[in-house]
Amino acid sequence: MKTLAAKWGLWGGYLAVLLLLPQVFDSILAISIFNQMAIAIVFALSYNMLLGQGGMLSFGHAVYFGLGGFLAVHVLRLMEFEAMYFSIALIPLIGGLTGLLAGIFVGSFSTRKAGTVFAMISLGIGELVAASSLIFTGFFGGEAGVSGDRTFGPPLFGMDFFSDTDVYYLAVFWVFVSTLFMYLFTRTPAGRMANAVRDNPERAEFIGYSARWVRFISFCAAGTFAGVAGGLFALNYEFVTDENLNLVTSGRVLLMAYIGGLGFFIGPIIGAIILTLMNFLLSNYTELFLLYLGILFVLTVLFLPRGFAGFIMMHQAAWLRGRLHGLALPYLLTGLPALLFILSAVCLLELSHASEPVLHFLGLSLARDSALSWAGLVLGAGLGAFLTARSTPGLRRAWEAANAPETRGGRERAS
Amino acid sequence: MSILSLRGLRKNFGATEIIRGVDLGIETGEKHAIIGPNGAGKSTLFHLISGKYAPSAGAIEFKGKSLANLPPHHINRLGIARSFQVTNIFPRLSVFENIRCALLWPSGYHYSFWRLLDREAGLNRETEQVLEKIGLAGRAKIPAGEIAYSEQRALELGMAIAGGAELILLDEPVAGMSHSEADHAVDLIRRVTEGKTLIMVEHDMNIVFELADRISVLVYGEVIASGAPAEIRANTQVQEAYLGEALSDA
Amino acid sequence: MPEVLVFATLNGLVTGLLLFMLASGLTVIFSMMGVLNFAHASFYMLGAYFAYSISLYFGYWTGLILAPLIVGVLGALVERYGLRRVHQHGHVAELVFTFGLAFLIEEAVQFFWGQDTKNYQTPDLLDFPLFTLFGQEFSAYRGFMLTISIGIFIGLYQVLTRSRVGLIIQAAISHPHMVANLGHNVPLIFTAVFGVGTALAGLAGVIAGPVLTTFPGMALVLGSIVFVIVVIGGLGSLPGALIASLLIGLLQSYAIAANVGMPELLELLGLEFPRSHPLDDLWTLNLAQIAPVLPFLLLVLVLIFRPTGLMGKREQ
Amino acid sequence: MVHLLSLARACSRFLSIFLIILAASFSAQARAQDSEPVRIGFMDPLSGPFASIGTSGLTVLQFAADYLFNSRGGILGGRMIEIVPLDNMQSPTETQIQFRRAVGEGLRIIFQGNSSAVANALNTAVTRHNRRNPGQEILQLNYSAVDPILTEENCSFWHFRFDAHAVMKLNVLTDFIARNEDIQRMYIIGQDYSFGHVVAETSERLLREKRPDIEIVGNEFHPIGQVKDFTPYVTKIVASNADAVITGNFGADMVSLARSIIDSGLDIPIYTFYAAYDGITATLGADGKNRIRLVHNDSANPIPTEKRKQFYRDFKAAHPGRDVTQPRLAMALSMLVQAMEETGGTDPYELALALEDMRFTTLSGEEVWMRGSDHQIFQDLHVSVMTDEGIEFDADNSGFGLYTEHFVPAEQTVMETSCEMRRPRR
Repeated sequence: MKTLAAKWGLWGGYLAVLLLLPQVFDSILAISIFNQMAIAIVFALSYNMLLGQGGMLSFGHAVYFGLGGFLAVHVLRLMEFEAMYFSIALIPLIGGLTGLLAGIFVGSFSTRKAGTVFAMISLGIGELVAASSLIFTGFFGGEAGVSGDRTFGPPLFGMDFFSDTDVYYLAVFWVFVSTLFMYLFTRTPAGRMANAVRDNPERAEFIGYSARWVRFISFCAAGTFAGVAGGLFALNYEFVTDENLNLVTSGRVLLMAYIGGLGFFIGPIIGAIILTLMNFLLSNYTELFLLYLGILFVLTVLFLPRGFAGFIMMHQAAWLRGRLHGLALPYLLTGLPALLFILSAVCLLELSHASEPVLHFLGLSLARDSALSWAGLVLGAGLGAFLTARSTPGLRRAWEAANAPETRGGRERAS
Repeated sequence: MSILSLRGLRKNFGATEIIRGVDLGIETGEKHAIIGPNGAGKSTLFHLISGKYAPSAGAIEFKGKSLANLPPHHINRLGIARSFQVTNIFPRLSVFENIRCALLWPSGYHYSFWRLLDREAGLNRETEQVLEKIGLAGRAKIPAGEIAYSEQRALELGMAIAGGAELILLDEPVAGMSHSEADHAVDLIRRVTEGKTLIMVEHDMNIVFELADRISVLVYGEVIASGAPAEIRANTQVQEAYLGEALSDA
Repeated sequence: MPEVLVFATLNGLVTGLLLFMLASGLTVIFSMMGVLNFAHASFYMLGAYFAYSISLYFGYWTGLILAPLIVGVLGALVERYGLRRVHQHGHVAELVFTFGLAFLIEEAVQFFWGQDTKNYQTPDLLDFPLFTLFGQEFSAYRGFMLTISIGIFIGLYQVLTRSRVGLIIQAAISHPHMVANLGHNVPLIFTAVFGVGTALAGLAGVIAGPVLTTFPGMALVLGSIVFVIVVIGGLGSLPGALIASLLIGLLQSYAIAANVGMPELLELLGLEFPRSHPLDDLWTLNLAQIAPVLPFLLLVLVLIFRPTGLMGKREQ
Repeated sequence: MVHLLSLARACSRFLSIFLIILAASFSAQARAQDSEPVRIGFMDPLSGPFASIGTSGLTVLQFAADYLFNSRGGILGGRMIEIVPLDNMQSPTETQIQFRRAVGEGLRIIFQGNSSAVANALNTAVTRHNRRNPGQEILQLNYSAVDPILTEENCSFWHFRFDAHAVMKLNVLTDFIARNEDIQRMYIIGQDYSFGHVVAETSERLLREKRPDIEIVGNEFHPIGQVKDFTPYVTKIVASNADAVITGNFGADMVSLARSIIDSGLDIPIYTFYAAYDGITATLGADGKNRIRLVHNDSANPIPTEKRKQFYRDFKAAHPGRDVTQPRLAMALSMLVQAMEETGGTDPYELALALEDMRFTTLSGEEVWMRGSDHQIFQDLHVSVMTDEGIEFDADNSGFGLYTEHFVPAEQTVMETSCEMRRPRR
């Protein structure tokens, strides 16, 4: 029963953190970030149902997010003009239903195959819908999008939704419920078979399951939750535009899920948090934000194929054996020079891009025309790279020592 | 009455005909082995029965029902399960999950997304029983891709028998095993297929003669002989075509 | 309007053959390595930018030679140190990697060259009208583009069908797993093919840059179209890629040239809809407006009804 | 189960680190809020495909703040102006995010210019915010978005436009075209979005009024930012025997269209709104000479006053690679500062009242008027030609620049408005 208690504790903790966040950070700014994160979490988790759990690489997942958002915002408009009476709390459900319907339609022909064929169909559908959204301005509002006001519904528990904080508490409800359902889905026959089909669709056929149906169910579920996220977006920003369903948004959710870690349920949550924070903390301090994001993404694909969650989980074995502490010093020895290298390199990039003669960055004042600041940065980068390279073998040894099998050992693998 | 009957079965890929008119009837409860030289079409025959390939001509009937043009999952649901020559499992799922997945459809769970697997005590007990049977109870939590090869073969077998199918097709169940492992596997096969109909493709003659009560010899897509082990051993045609060299090799 | 038809055909050919230069490299890479290189058009963009920078100092013709070489080397490095690394994690990881690379290259180009459009000019030698038809000039540079593209197609065809390397590559396309058994250094062939494929994309960039505008969005505009061509043409089929390229080039060109749309179609059918209908946007749609969408429509249809593509032999 | 627990622990550690970073960044911002400078937001694309327009605007605004005010002791008795960049990537969605950020950071005045879609989105967001948060209103100073709707049916007390709107500009442009007797056949082509549609409909309507004999031989939309090669469109222009082209295109679509027209040997004037600066002038080079014409405010050449010439020279000295692309940013900032000095503070409501019907003399010596009934500015409008003759201040350091061919004084640009402004009560 210990595991059951832990499980309740984990979910209870998740809910508590969600509810307590605005108590700790109560600035308008913080609430606005939390709302953004909440939307990103649901969206990224829904994407993981496709790629992480079901093995379907989609380049058009924003279609369901965007369509959900558009329907939701149209309902808001109907409420505003009193053509319809509806609860604000259920707006994300409108988004979800739209995502589900769109998922059923597209899924009916796109889930026949996984792999490249699926990826290409999703790309084609994504481009088609994005282009149509600019052509059919009646529904999509052209490049200006559609706007609706969330304050015309009946008040809910005394919340009139004038402030983003009200939206946050509503979002918490939906994020929690969506996370819970998406987690539980992975424990159902359909969810488990999605993993099986991802691993080996042929074998799944020979134990009685149609790979296509299994994919179709995951696809519809993913569309539904993407639509819920879209509905939340509509509520929070009161604006939905063609950008919400185009390739850029689809790419961003892929980035989130991948950087967070595809194979783990918690991965996309981590990815959504990291990317939202990065976007917020960095985008206004540097014009090179997207360049850094690109570098981070490519490096993640190259060196952390299982994302940040995978990186954390890599330490599970050492942790279980109580050897994690042995890694602390080597990590520090490699990490600090690496940090020096990264910071120097970033400063170099910023300096070469600077339009002002003096660049204020990371607390440093660097003169663009002074050889000294260039030399200092190059030296810093060189030193950092050198020390990192020097300490890597030590880290590797420490890693192997921490993960060395115990005396009993694993069985030999014959092949 | 035959549980499975093949009549005039043919399969060609482009101009090459691999199965050239096979007629075969398998009796309920029989342990049937198909032997033959490499490239005789043994695996293709399995693929035709299990629905991976569609026949070019001829009929396949299972308990009187035609299997023509049915997709693999339909055929499986009728009660035909199979294993593969090359290990074919779900590598990232645990050993336990692999078996449980194989049990899902036959236990009536189908595509349900409202029932939680962890709560289904009966299903989990059944999974554990299968794991006990195939001797993998101790490896239940390990990802299937990471266990030893012979264990994967046992898992492959476990997935084939898990659903309680009436007809089981085993494609070279002991390929790549050492002698002791193979002996163990034969025991296992005998135990787990008790009371069921079994068709197997196998190269190792000792195992064939140990397990099978009837043998068919497939050469270049045709069945040249079919009968009890003793008959086959005595059949001169078989000896010429195949058995002689195989036996002398062994 | 015969003049519109003639020029629409010429324009379609120029665009189509340009697309083919990109698609040919992509299709060989895709067929051999199973990698749909999302960043292929980014190499095209790099070609244009490198050639622009070189042309500032050494003139257009040096850029024409050097830029594709630089791009090819870059491509080979990407294959060797990037793709090969992610290869072990499967095709999804590869696709995601090239997707990230496309994103990164676009940002890097903006970092090094800035966000403005670049003043990359056609060489003086080719700055004259080749011929004038119905009052419209067909510039010598466009003729040059046509010549180069056709030359590349013939050259590629010769190499693939006549030379030993070509035969190995063809074998690798149709039987990817067999070639390793023949004792050829497959990783080296992969790197070389990737390098040559990206160099071809770079060459396309060099010759397209001056007429199609050199700016950071130029890869995005072409990127997914090239994909579409490879899939529509069919896996492993160079002639398929050629046909699909011309098809898409001409289709888009004719769609713009043709003054037809829903209003004409409805008139033909004798139907009439009120102007304020909610679906008004649909009834007033014309072909030119949807021209850029047509390839994607075609892509989805082909994938649903003929997953092997027009000329492909293998399922993808 | 153990691994779930360990995961939870790892995550909580991970989260706490991020929360520390967050908290640090917030407290830093909270401190900044109490300090001296007057903080003004500048929201425009600073990254992404449209960044060059936004960054050049930001440079001009920052320079104007330093040059005109900060270097002369600041405003309101010694406070400095601090420009806070807000990067919206020219996307209405990102605009929503950045607007919340501006609110969170306590900014009360936001400059924004590029894309009417963004301006409309911001206008709606500002209006909503101000209705829901009385006492914390935000002022939107639009320096470049020209969709008439912003000062017509969607006009707002909190929005001021410091640029002539599209219909005003087209009115001047069509007057100019109407006087050219050589033009008999006009082709209109534009990007398929709201501004493109406004240009198409308005120019067709105005030309029909002013010169019924001009035949509109084509009125075409192309998808925005997706056309690889404009030659097929140019083929249609050639086939139509047009004498002139009107286009509202901007960015790469403008360059590609002009290039294709030039490459096809078609020698006809091209009337535009945005075909200069940010690399466009350099890219078109000699080919654009005497072909490209622009309608805009603020003459680029000749410049009437020494004061403004000096502003340009000093700007060029500080930013050799850039141009004063949006001189009206300096004008808008100066008018805002004048309103601040008049009211003695930075309260948006008071500022809005002070800006209404303000008359102001710009660096060029011309008097402009901010109409109180719809918050639309009126100033002289120019039609200029791209040339290298008589150019004192070129664009993109290319030797080419804009030279005024025709100008209309402010009072003649005044148009009726349908604005019914809802004024908040205090």
